[in-house]
Amino acid sequence: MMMNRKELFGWGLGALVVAALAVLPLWLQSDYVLSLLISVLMYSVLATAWALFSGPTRYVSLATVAFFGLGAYTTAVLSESLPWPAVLGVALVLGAVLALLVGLATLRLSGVYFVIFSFGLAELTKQLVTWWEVNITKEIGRYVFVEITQQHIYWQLLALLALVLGLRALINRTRLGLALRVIGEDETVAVHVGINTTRAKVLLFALSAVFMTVTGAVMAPRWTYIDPSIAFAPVISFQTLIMALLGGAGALFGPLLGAVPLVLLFEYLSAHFPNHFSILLGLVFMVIVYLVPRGLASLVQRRRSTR
Amino acid sequence: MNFLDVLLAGATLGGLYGLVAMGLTLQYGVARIMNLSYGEFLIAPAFLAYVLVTGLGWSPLAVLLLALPLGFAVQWGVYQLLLTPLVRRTGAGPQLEVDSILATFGLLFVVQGVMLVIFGGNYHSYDYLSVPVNILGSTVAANRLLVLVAALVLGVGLYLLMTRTRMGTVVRAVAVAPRFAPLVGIQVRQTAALAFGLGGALVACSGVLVSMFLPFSAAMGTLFAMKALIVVIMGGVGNLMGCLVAGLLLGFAETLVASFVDPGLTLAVNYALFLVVLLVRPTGLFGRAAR
Amino acid sequence: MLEVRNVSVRYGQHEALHGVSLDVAPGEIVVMLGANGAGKSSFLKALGGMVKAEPGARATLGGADLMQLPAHRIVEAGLALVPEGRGVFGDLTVRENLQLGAHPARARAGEAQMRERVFQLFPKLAQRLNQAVRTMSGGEQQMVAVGRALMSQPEILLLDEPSLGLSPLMCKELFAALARIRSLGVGVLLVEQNARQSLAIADRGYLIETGRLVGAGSARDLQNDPAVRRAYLGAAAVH
Amino acid sequence: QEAPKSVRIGWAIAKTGPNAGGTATTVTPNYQMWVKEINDAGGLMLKAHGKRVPIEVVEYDDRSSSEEAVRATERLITQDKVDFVLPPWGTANNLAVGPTYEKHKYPLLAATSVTDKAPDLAKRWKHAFFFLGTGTQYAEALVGYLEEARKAGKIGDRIAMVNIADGFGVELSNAARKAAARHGFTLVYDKSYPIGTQDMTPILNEVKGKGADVFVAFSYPPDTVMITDQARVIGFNPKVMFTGVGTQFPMYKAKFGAAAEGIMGPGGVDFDSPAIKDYFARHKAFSGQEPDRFASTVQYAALQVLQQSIERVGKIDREAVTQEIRSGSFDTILGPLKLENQLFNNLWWVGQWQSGEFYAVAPSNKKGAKPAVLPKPAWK
Amino acid sequence: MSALLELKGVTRRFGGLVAVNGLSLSVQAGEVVGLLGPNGSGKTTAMNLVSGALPCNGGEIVFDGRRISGLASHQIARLGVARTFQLVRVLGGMSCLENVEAGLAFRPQGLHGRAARERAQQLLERVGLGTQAVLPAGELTYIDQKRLELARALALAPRLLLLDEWLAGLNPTELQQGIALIRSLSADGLTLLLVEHVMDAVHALCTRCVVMNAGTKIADGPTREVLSDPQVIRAYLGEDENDAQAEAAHA
Ligand SMILES: Nc1ncnc2c1ncn2[C@@H]1O[C@H](COP(=O)(O)OP(=O)(O)OP(=O)(O)O)[C@@H](O)[C@H]1O
Ligand SMILES: Nc1ncnc2c1ncn2[C@@H]1O[C@H](COP(=O)(O)OP(=O)(O)OP(=O)(O)O)[C@@H](O)[C@H]1O
Ligand SMILES: [Mg+2]
Ligand SMILES: [Mg+2]
Repeated sequence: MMMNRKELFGWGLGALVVAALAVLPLWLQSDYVLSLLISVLMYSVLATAWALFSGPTRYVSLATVAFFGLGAYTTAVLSESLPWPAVLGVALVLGAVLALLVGLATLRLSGVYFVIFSFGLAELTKQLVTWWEVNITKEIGRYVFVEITQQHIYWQLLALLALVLGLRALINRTRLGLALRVIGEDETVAVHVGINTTRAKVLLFALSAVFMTVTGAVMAPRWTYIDPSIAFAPVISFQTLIMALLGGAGALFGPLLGAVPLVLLFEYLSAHFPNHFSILLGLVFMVIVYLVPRGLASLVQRRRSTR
Repeated sequence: MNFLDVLLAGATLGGLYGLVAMGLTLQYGVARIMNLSYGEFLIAPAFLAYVLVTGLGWSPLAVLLLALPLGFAVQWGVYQLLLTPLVRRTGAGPQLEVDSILATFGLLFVVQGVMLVIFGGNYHSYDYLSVPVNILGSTVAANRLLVLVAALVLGVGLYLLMTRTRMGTVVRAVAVAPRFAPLVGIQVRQTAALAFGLGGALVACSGVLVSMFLPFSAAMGTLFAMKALIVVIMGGVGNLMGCLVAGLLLGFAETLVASFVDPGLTLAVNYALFLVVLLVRPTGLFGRAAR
Repeated sequence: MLEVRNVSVRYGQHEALHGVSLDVAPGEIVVMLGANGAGKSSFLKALGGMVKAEPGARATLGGADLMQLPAHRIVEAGLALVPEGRGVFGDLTVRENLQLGAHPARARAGEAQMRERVFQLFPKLAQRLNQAVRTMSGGEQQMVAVGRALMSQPEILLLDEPSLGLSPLMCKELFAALARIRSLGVGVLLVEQNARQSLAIADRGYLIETGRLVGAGSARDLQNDPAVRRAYLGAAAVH
Repeated sequence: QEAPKSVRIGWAIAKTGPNAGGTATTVTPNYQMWVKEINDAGGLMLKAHGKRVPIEVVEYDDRSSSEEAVRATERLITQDKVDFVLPPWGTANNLAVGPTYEKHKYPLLAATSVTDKAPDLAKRWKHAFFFLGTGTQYAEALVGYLEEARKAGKIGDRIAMVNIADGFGVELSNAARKAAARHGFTLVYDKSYPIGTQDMTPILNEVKGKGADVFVAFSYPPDTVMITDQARVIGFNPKVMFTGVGTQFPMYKAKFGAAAEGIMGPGGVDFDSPAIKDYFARHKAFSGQEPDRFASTVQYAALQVLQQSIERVGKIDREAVTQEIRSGSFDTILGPLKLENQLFNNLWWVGQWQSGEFYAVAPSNKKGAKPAVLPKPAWK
Repeated sequence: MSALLELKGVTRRFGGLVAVNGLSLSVQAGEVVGLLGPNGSGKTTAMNLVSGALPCNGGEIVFDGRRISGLASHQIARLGVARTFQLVRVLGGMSCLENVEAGLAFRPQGLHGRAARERAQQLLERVGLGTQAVLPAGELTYIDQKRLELARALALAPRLLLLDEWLAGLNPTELQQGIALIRSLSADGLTLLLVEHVMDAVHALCTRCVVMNAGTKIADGPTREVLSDPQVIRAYLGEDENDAQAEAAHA
């Protein structure tokens, strides 16, 4: 495939930014800023991975935390017995397998039915893990004591982000990207132009899920203690979705435009207005919805197109 | 444990699930607003009941009389003030789904935040009609029975209203094709606001009823909203009978599992049942085409 | 009497209709001819309240100015529209669609009678009362759309390509029915590509091109006008 | 060396989310009251500087999320540079922030976390202190008490037990299971139920049919209330009824009043102690609500430990303060308090509602313990 | 010579309604066959069965010697069967070019990138949309959307093209253009099965017609013969114009 100069420039710039971000913690002294960056990165990866599938196909998924939690649990169970890369590898495989199963099961669902199905699925996963821990292992919480520092987590998340963004950019250029957009517009048309919608959807769903799972695995060491309510907290799914939608799930950098400011906003509000956090957050949300109709990405695009 | 016990417990619990979901199915089914703040509007009337009952000595049934119109008015206002701009802007197209999710998500936080400021994060509970009622040798709490009765009456009544009357048909017409409804003289915005308000009245009603026997806190709204979503989708969007049937099914499943298998699996079985229903019927028990 | 003056419609930058004026009297069939994209549908939609006309437009019917009315009041004032693409309530049944057609207060009184008329016109509908309209064939849905509009007992009936998708037999029956509807004193404004058949039953006609009225006349004159024959009646008609 | 303008104390607790309920009952009022009392007295006495220095608070909302709790703690320590950090509510969150405290060598005074891992964790984390005991301690105390009752011929040897499928419930039921076996009791029912269960009737009906004299529920506040309520409705009245967190809450008292008579739960207070009476009065006056009768007193006592340690060291020297907490003896509302291996063991394990108050009944040999009412009287 | 498309006793039910009832027909390569019938007689359903949008309840469909009933739509499309829809379905949020590129990309030896763009432009020009290439498809008029749909179908380089009332709603001038376009497609060797109610078009295009009524085939043969079959006239075409008017006058 040929790349024109502009695209080459884009890739080059992207690589540069990633490199700059990668050396940041070496120079950065504050643990706190680092941990804030970790949060930013975590949601950036999750939202971008979410949009990888849901952006073009418009299937809104609330299953994010099912995969994220699966990853976290993989770490919790295996981190003492396997080397770290192997743990991530296992998480990746598990995520892919679960996603393939789910993807194949949900093919007939669309619209809000898919949304709530995916939510139910995450809750079911949580319930089953809970039951298993309570009745089989007889320990509900698990401790993760591994030698992974914050910096490692940061680098790993950054790598994931670079990967998922690069992958999304690549897919957009390929036939698969076109197929997904056609599916998003009209699935009947999609099959009649010869698109194997099942394969495209399941493939992308699995790809997106793999990123979520690995993110969960990478994040687990930050908490030491993991139980199903922590690892499978539905709020993670909702925040991911809100960030992607607010930023604009259709654009490559849309999810980032949602995730970065929102994580910072959460942080700012909970730090400065701990007792009125909810109210202010809600108001900010509503203001954004009313003033920025098509996601933050549209603002940037509009600016660009009027220039 | 005898079978009638299981049946009664399942029915009261299922009635609760169904009742809690009815308002949402109207709101989403007709006004096409995925109201994520739904649960907060269940908890707020519960607090109202708490204050009036423990503070002023009202009877919760009297609170109900106040909460119904109030719930209607509040949600009607929410639709008119907050949601119509979105409906206008998006022309009720697919973007409305996204915008309404975001806006009601914001509203959720605002309402919850206000309740937290006023009532704190504590659990609240009071005692009302917590007396045994004997039915063919099985006992059930009067307040829970009341919920079942309310669910049956409201569910069946509204279902008949929606399917057997002209007004019901009008409401459903707005639900299926808001763009074309004016062609037959239907005022879309008013009808949608009406349905939204009606949903508000229903959720207020369930909030007051729930406060009679479930301890609640300001943070608990989302739990109810999520449960309601499951029931709405399982029953088929916009279908009140679906709500009732799905609620009862979940209630029975939960009680059966708790009695005969393992109470630890109740919620797992509930979700599994929900997923299986969707896999077999992708638009819910009573649903028509997905949109 | 429907008197329309100076209707313009704009989609963003693009003005699709420029100051169109025309009249439809009770008991007459008026046909509107024009190439695709000429703005016929936009005109009907503006009258029916589905798109907003530019300021300055007027459309009086029985003393009311339709342009000042909110969309849902227009049908109450006596104007019914069968829009392009039918606009039926797909998830509702045939019965419910017809019932909704009679939703305006003006239509309540004679509802049962009107229903019988519609069934005479489209017997298929009587057989399929409980079928969801979404699951019907294209032509069947067209019948529902026309039937629903009739149910509101309009003074003026606007039809946007009602014969689209109807079989030749149904098409003939539809035009015959329109002739009968006219005899009830209803004014019919018809947008049709099937110029031959529509001019055959019409009283008058208008020609529209790129958003402007460019001609008008009695149906007979139009039928015989060579330019019209060439553009709208086609070579096939000249044998 | 110049005296600091203030002692900065930070906390990141759940003001929203699922943990907000527990936090609002047990944690927030105590933190706030403690600060207010100290500041009203002019501040903490720092001997090294020879003056009282007021407390300045930095507070965050962790939104009931471990990730937020960890980050907020990091922010308090590294950005706000607070002198001490007070932990969030609940076992899971205390464990989640543990490593951060340890890394920065800040003392962690965990007063709302119950875990059998506490002794191990205390070895791993030199700066962590566990005030609320281990699951085994509660279970042993309860079963030990039951054994006495059995010996006295008051109850049989059948126990029915349920627990919530969450940290607290699982820890305690695991411990109770072992304790029951050790003391020769039979568990005729032993099941867990998930968080969010909205009806306890099936479980209670089932348990009722098992003919157990003892019913133990390691439950959370909403289910504790539901279990009590529904047991009353179906007329299930075991000789011993023990319910979990929430039994000790003021809300429970308000709702059940006299009907609670004879119900047991973890915790309890010695109402004959003037210090406790005084604490209750102050708490009520300060926050408008009574404290809970389980972790609240311990929470407050832990704060007293911190206060006294700082004042004894006389300056902001965390290492010294930590050392003092580890080895000192303190005078608290619970009486003299001394930690052993970073653990506080001298707790009330079992309490019981008796004529409108939740008295401590076990350990029965501890000063201030009330004799338990057995069997539980009929429902009112 | 064997048929390119063959339906053998194909049946499709919706609940109690048998929409297509034991339908058998064949289309030879290069033919233009009209599928006619009253409204609701099952034509669109038959098209849906061929294109795989609906599964058959009975019978089998053979395309180019290969059984395609039971295959998924996308497989059938890739074998060389393209279609348009009675109610147009364009990808409203995408440009005309992208709509056609969607057709080009997923056929065997699909095109992507620059080659696809060029080919798409050619196809748009062929259906008369050359100047609207960059417009979002949702903004086209109904008729232009139909054209776009045809271009998208052609992009698949099909051997059999199914057109469902593609000529409906055209005025005579446009109709003539449309007929000419379809003729040229046929001349290029494309086989066509078209559902049409516009008799002028049927006369002009179809060498052979199949007429359905209530799900069954009632006539099959050369166009002129079929259209003068009394059964077809009674069910589908109606009596002569004057008779119809006379009837209306009576009523
Ligand atoms: N929603 C819309 N947005 C933008 N432009 C539109 C829209 N609807 C119609 N147009 C434009 O307005 C013009 C007139 O369209 P209209 O549908 O009224 O024509 P018409 O005469 O009914 O054509 P047809 O015979 O194709 O139905 C066309 O150029 C069309 O592209
Ligand atoms: N999904 C469905 N559910 C129920 N009935 C259906 C469904 N689809 C089609 N039908 C019925 O099957 C019959 C055949 O429909 P079909 O669309 O094939 O007709 P058609 O011949 O294409 O008619 P037209 O010329 O009006 O387009 C109709 O009576 C229709 O109502
Ligand atoms: Mg038109
Ligand atoms: Mg058809």
